[in-house]
Amino acid sequence: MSAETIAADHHDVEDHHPTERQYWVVFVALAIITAAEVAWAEIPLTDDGGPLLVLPMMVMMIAKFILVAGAFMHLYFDTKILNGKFFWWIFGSALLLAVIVYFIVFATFEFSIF
Amino acid sequence: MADVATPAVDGHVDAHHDEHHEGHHTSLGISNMKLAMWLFLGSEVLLFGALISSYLLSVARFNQERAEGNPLVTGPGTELFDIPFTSASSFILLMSSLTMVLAHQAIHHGDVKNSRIWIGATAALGSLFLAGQVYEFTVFYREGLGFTTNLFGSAFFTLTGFHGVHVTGGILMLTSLLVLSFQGKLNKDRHETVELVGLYWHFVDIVWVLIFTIVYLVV
Amino acid sequence: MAIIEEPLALPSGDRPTVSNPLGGLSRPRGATGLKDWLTTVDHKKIGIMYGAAALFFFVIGGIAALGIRTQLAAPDQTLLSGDAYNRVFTMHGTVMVFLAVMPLGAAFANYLLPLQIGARDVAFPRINAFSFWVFLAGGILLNTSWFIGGGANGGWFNYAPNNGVAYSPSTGIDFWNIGLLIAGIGSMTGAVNLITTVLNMRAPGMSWMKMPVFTWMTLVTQFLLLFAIPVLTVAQVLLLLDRGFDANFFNVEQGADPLLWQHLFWIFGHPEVYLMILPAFGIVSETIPVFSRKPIFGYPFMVASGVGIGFMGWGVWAHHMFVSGLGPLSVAAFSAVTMFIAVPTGVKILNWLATMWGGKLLLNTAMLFSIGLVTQFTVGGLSGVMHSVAASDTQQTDTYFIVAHFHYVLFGGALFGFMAGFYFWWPKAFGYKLSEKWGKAHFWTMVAGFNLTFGPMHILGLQGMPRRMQTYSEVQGFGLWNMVATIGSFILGVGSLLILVNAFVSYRAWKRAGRPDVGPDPWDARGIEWMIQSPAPEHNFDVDPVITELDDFWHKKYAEDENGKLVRVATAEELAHPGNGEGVHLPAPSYWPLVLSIGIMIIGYGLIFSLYLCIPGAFIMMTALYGWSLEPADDLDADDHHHGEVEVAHG
Amino acid sequence: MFTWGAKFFFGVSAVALAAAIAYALVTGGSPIGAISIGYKGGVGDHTGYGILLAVSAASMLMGVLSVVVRDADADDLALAAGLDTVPPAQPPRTLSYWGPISAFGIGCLIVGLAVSQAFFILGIIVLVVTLIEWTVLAWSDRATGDPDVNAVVRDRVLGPLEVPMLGTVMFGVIVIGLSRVLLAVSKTGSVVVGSVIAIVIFGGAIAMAKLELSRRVISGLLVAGGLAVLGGGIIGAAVGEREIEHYSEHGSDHGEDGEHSE
Amino acid sequence: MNTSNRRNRWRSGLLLALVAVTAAACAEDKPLNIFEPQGPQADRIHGNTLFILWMATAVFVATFAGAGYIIWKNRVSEEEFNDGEFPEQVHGNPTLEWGWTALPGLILAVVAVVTVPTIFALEEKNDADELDVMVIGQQWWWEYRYDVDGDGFFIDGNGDGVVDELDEGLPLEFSLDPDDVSTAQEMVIPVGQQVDLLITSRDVIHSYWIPRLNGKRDAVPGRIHTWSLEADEAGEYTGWCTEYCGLSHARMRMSVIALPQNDFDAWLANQMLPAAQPDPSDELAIAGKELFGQQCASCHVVDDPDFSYPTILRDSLGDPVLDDTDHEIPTSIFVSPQVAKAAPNLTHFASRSAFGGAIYSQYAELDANDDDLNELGIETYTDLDANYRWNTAQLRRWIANAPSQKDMAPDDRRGMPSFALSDEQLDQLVAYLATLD
Ligand code: HEA
Ligand code: HEA
Ligand code: HEC
Ligand code: CUA
Ligand SMILES: [Cu+2]
Repeated sequence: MSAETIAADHHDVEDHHPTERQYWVVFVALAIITAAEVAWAEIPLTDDGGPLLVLPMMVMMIAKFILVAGAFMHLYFDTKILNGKFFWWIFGSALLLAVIVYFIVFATFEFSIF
Repeated sequence: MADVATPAVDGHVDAHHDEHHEGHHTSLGISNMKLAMWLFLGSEVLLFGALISSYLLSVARFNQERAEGNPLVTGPGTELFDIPFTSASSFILLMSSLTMVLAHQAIHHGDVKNSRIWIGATAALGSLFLAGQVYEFTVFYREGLGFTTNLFGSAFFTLTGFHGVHVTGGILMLTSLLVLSFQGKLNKDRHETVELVGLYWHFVDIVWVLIFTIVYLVV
Repeated sequence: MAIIEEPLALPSGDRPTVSNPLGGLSRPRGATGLKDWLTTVDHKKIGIMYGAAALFFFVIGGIAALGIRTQLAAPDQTLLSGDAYNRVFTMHGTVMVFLAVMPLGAAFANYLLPLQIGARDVAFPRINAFSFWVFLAGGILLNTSWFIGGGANGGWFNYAPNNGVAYSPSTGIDFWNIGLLIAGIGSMTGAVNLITTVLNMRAPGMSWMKMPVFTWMTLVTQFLLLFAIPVLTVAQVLLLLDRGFDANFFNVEQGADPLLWQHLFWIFGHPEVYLMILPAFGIVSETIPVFSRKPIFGYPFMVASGVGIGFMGWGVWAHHMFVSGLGPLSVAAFSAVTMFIAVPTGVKILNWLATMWGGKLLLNTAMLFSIGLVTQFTVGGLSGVMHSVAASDTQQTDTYFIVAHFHYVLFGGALFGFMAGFYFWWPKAFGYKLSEKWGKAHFWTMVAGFNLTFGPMHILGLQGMPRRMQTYSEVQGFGLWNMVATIGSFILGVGSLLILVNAFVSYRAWKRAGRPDVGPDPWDARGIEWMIQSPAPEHNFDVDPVITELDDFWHKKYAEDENGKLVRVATAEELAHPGNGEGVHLPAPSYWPLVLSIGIMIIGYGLIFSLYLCIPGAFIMMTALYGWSLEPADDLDADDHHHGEVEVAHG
Repeated sequence: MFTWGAKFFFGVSAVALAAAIAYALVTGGSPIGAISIGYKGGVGDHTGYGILLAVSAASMLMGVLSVVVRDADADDLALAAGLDTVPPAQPPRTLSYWGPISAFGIGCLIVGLAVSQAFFILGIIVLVVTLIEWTVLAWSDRATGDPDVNAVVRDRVLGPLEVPMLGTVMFGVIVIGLSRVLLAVSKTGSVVVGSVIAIVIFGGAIAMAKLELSRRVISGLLVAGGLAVLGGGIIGAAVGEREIEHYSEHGSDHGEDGEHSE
Repeated sequence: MNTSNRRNRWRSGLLLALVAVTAAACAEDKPLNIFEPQGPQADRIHGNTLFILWMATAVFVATFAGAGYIIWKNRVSEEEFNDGEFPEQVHGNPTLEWGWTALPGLILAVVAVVTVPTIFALEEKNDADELDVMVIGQQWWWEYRYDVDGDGFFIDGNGDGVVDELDEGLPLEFSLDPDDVSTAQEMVIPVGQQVDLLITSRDVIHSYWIPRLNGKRDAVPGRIHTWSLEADEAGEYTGWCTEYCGLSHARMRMSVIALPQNDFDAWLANQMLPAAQPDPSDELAIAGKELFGQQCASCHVVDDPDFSYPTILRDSLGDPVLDDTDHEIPTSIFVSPQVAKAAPNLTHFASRSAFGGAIYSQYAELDANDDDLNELGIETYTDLDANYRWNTAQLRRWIANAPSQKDMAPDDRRGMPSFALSDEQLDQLVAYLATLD
């Protein structure tokens, strides 16, 4: 490309990824949440489904989701603000779109997971 | 299938490109490949959203039909799930996400040897997960749930099968990374290639996080 | 093929002498003729191929349409049997939507995006070529069903469970399903590619709000594709599994709900209709200012309304299901949301009118077609709003009133817009202008034929004529207007052909005249694509243009004097890049996109006829994928001078 | 134009096609099925038919390739290179072990005909691989006068085929092997075994990464791991699957017969 | 015979009603026209349509007038265009633009406010004691079921001892009540009464549409949709299936005949009777009956003790049973003719005015697609019978080779096969069918 565009500068700004320690912490958190999920699903209290089963499960699932996306996929630790934000924007809008659209579908079926 | 392979394909290509042209000028200051990967993942969100929704609706209808006593609806339903085993395999996939970031971390710091180890570990854990899926499918089949048995069978095998195909694609990418690495082409400068495969891998993991909770634990 | 990755370094120390031990298998380079077209990765050539393929499919779809119209010209006709009719209208709708209008959008997007944002090419040139080839593979596969599957017969939205083997045992639906699945791969990769291009490869200084409206609309379109295609893909995969592998997704006896298909299809389908119209909106937003000699009125509103349409387009799909039994609550909600889509669309219409207001309108063909869009689309839009009134729609749906609506928006909107685009950018692509005389004839026959064909369908619809009817009886009283529509459709057919005639005639005249140069800027236009030579040189811009304004080129040509009056400060020729590609390094052509598409196509046939065929298909596909991945984007062998950077200052 | 190599390949392709059709007929397919690739009518034994067809297709591809490449035609090479002459092809430097391998393949084929289909298929696979590898090798050995270049040329032609195929095979072996193990043990056992394998992989990776193990140790570990998977798989397959109880509809309250689910 | 009296009574009633309508709507020649509503539901929709139609027209006129004016006023010649002068370079006017964002928004808000109540109004159910009709679409004709014994449309199909929603969810062949009246092609309803419909399908999606009485509602297999019809006046109202349903979608039509209450009651009473027996002296018909038993009764139900229809699927307790012999059947075809999937119930075939998906009239020279019974200028039913009764030629063509009359796929079990019948046999069958009124 032309001379003026070659600015190989973005390498030094980029990617202050989390430390290995932080990854481990996230991993342990994920492990704990998964265990909690399984436990919650198996205890007698939640046997017949209902909000008592579903709501906490959803919270835990979303937490895991955010942890993986945020930490492992570098959506939060990226110090390069634009970078992380921008990807959140793409991914988040897809996610939001999917959630809304498919929830509406369920609604028209009078569908309930409870 | 093309979807699956392209990132790896161009991951390599782009890295090559970078080498000869230094930093590409990009308007957002982020690499094209990374942007494209995120866009692709955005599209995948809708794909899996539709699959999970279809699954949920199908299972709801299946359960209702059973409750109604439709004599045409036979074969087992969600009671087949073996939660302890699936918990274990979910956990395996989570582990592989950790090894994946560690691989990126290593290559980012220029540690080629460790990056190979972690990539290999990720691929191995992925394969183990898939072996678990083969196991699970076989058991279900033996227990009387075929792909065509009933609505639940079709929906379940399709959803988890789609995910399995994605995992397979990821493993192929990881293997390609290993090959590149042994050819000496995977070094610090190309850490982004690893990052891209990682993004894909974590995404597949995330999908499993959803499937595990929604399909196995909740519904 | 293209297996050379780097210049072979000879251990013996010599310079590589036998440059090419791989013979015909080596990477294509500097090719000409057919091979060039087959292996090109140049976005302009790919754009042209998209356009040509789309026009070709348009003629196929058009011939089918004439079949429909002939059959319906009078009561109790027997030209087409019930079965044949069903196949013809299904293929007509499918071909027109997926293989004519959508690829026309892709054609303009491909050709123009890099030019409008000042880029050398799209972000991933080979993926771009792949998108085209795989689209073509899908299109060809779908159309071979005319010969070996009898044509698809499920209607273009192919409702379950009629699309299952039990009710549609012939392979027509498989062709529909797999053809569109394959074409969908192309749309998906194309969307990723073009979005990346727009987001990331804009020329220095081109901020969001300096992007041309067409670029914006294409961006929205590609986002719609990116998110809508996977939904269709899922629906089609479920259908594939049902038809080919006995799954139960739409098997009602197992409790499946056929409405699942409708939801999935229309969640895709409604964004789909907007992604057919938005590129056309973008095109006229470029032409109207040029031929009004005024900037676009309310650029921010234009952009925002386009984005708004894109967003709202996701919340209205169930307006195609008003009588499917969703329940009054859902119907009411979707009805209301649908209506309000008229708001952003109305903003666009009124802003175009405001652009023309007080301007100097040159009514040449491009402008006429643009005005055609503004007016004819409004008619279709208003009938759309009538459908959105759900209670009223229970009488309209599945009648010719709907058929009238969507032809007004699709033909009167999208196609008129594309025609405007053809006339406008033709000189940029081919180096000569299309004849105005033929152009006007083209426009007027088309407008007349169009309104004569589809106008009466409003009446027919209100008289209760259901759509997808192979025949009707005397007593229903549909005869008169059907006859009018049929006559209109033949006029429209002739009109549609005139663009081809025009291209041919104009080309001959130009050749006779010794191929005079139209110059970079034949219309005194506004966008930076007019800053380079016509036809656009392979490398686009000699140097990356630096953007300071919206309509940057215009602002380089004209400035305000002290009285605030516009005066010309430079001519286009002065500003134009000379087209000197010395030292510019371009991505090298490649066979792999084509080979990969062929592999996928073979797999497609395998899924229809015999899974064994998938084996060689997969074999070719894998080879292509790995060949591709081992092939660098740039052919360094071919590149002798890529280290020399160009230092051409602005003219 | 058509060199011996191309002719050879086209011949193989035709023979394989004929063999496929014959095989289909012998194993109970219908003539139309055999000719129309199963579009209408059966093709008898699917696997064998598919493999023979693939052989035919592959040789066809190779034939076309060698026509395009004009293999080893000195004049054409000279033409392509724009030289008056090219260095004369030299006798191959590499030692080729494809001869014995193809012998092994033929052996398998014969034994397979007599004993079991598995061997027959193995033989065919070996032969196909040999065919492709050997001919490309032979061709590349004569491509230029420079043996190292020739080696590179060979890799570049075969790389796109070898890498994915080998990858798939390796990956398939691992997945199938592991799943056999899981299937062989009890229900709880499968959880335990799965977890243990995971921990071994994970822990092994940590160990390799953190403890500065020597290359040799690492490769030793890897080989051991691979052998374990392979061995486990074979043992698992031999042991067979554990008893898995077939679902029955007894749980539901109407007494119709639930056995006939497909 | 008193049964034939009853039959006579409803038929003359029909005729009277038809004549009345003829007078009311003489100029009509577009039977499906949506602007001529003849029932309260259609009226509501009509109001809604007119409202939006005028709105749209107003916007249309305004936009076109504006566009026309602007173009006319501002157009210039090529020379003028290129004369180097420029119009004022207006870049926009946010106030104006917000204005024309808000204005359509307001207009549409009004439209929405008008529309939403209409949507809900259309879903209102009738009172419990009024008539409900079950409408079942199949390729390519409509079946109507009347719950004459008052025990609902369903039986205990799953054998759990109660008839509840669970049974309604079952595939129709397990749960439809075989004792209900089943008729085809034309639905008969009482005038001035809101009739609620339960619409469903046995195979693919169809859509039920009688434009003069109400909008459409899809017939979706596996779902039962509610919808309603009410005719202000007696008469015949025609309609078409409006969801593409495969091969013969274009020939799947239907009509509704609204009768005064008394006549309706008589009609229903007649429908409840078993099939009429041919007169012993009518040898042709007797032979026809025999032939019918051999050739036709495998698909067509005629409620006559001489024909036996196996009540498979049910054991002595009424539980559905799938035994080894029939468990392959259910995948896509009917199981029990009583809940007819295969073919129209012909018990009272001769009491209908159209057949074959209501594309053929049973009356000679009339067209089933028209509501032309309304236009018939005849005074008595004897007239009708004498002059128009029996479109014999068409019926013969149909029985001999139905697929030649209407696109069908009998090989895929969709439609009626063609038979090799002699002319004599055809005469016999027609004679027999004529007795079934
Ligand atoms: C390019 C494609 C395109 C576009 C742009 C649109 C635009 C719109 N469409 Fe259309 N539509 C189709 C293509 C398109 N449609 C197709 C193909 C089908 C049929 C599919 C099938 O069944 O086969 C269909 C069917 C369809 C239906 C389903 C009908 C049925 O089957 O029952 C509905 C229902 O609401 C609808 C509504 C609308 C609306 C409200 C708009 C709006 O976006 C229109 C907005 C525009 C205007 C309103 C005009 C300009 C505005 C002003 C001048 C401002 C002032 C206006 C007011 C105050 C009203 N469309
Ligand atoms: C972008 C999309 C598009 C376009 C451009 C068109 C263009 C045309 N369409 Fe259609 N149409 C659809 C999309 C489109 N259509 C869709 C989605 C459906 C619904 C399908 C379904 O229900 O599933 C449909 C359905 C449809 C029907 C309803 C069928 C039915 O429901 O039974 C009819 C009926 O008249 C029709 C007519 C036409 C006509 C006359 C043209 C004309 O404009 C075509 C003009 C073009 C030509 C004529 C070709 C050019 C020239 C030649 C071929 C040379 C030969 C000509 C001469 C010698 C005169 N179309
Ligand atoms: C395989 C099943 C089958 C057999 C056997 C069969 N029919 Fe039919 N018949 C049908 C179907 C299905 C229809 C409805 C076709 C349509 O309208 O689309 C029909 C329609 C009819 C109709 C028109 C009924 C109406 O209300 O529209 C008549 C009359 C008729 N059949 C008579 C006969 C006679 C007489 C015979 C024997 C010679 C016969 N059928 C044998 C399936 C059958
Ligand atoms: Cu039934 Cu259309
Ligand atoms: Cu829509």
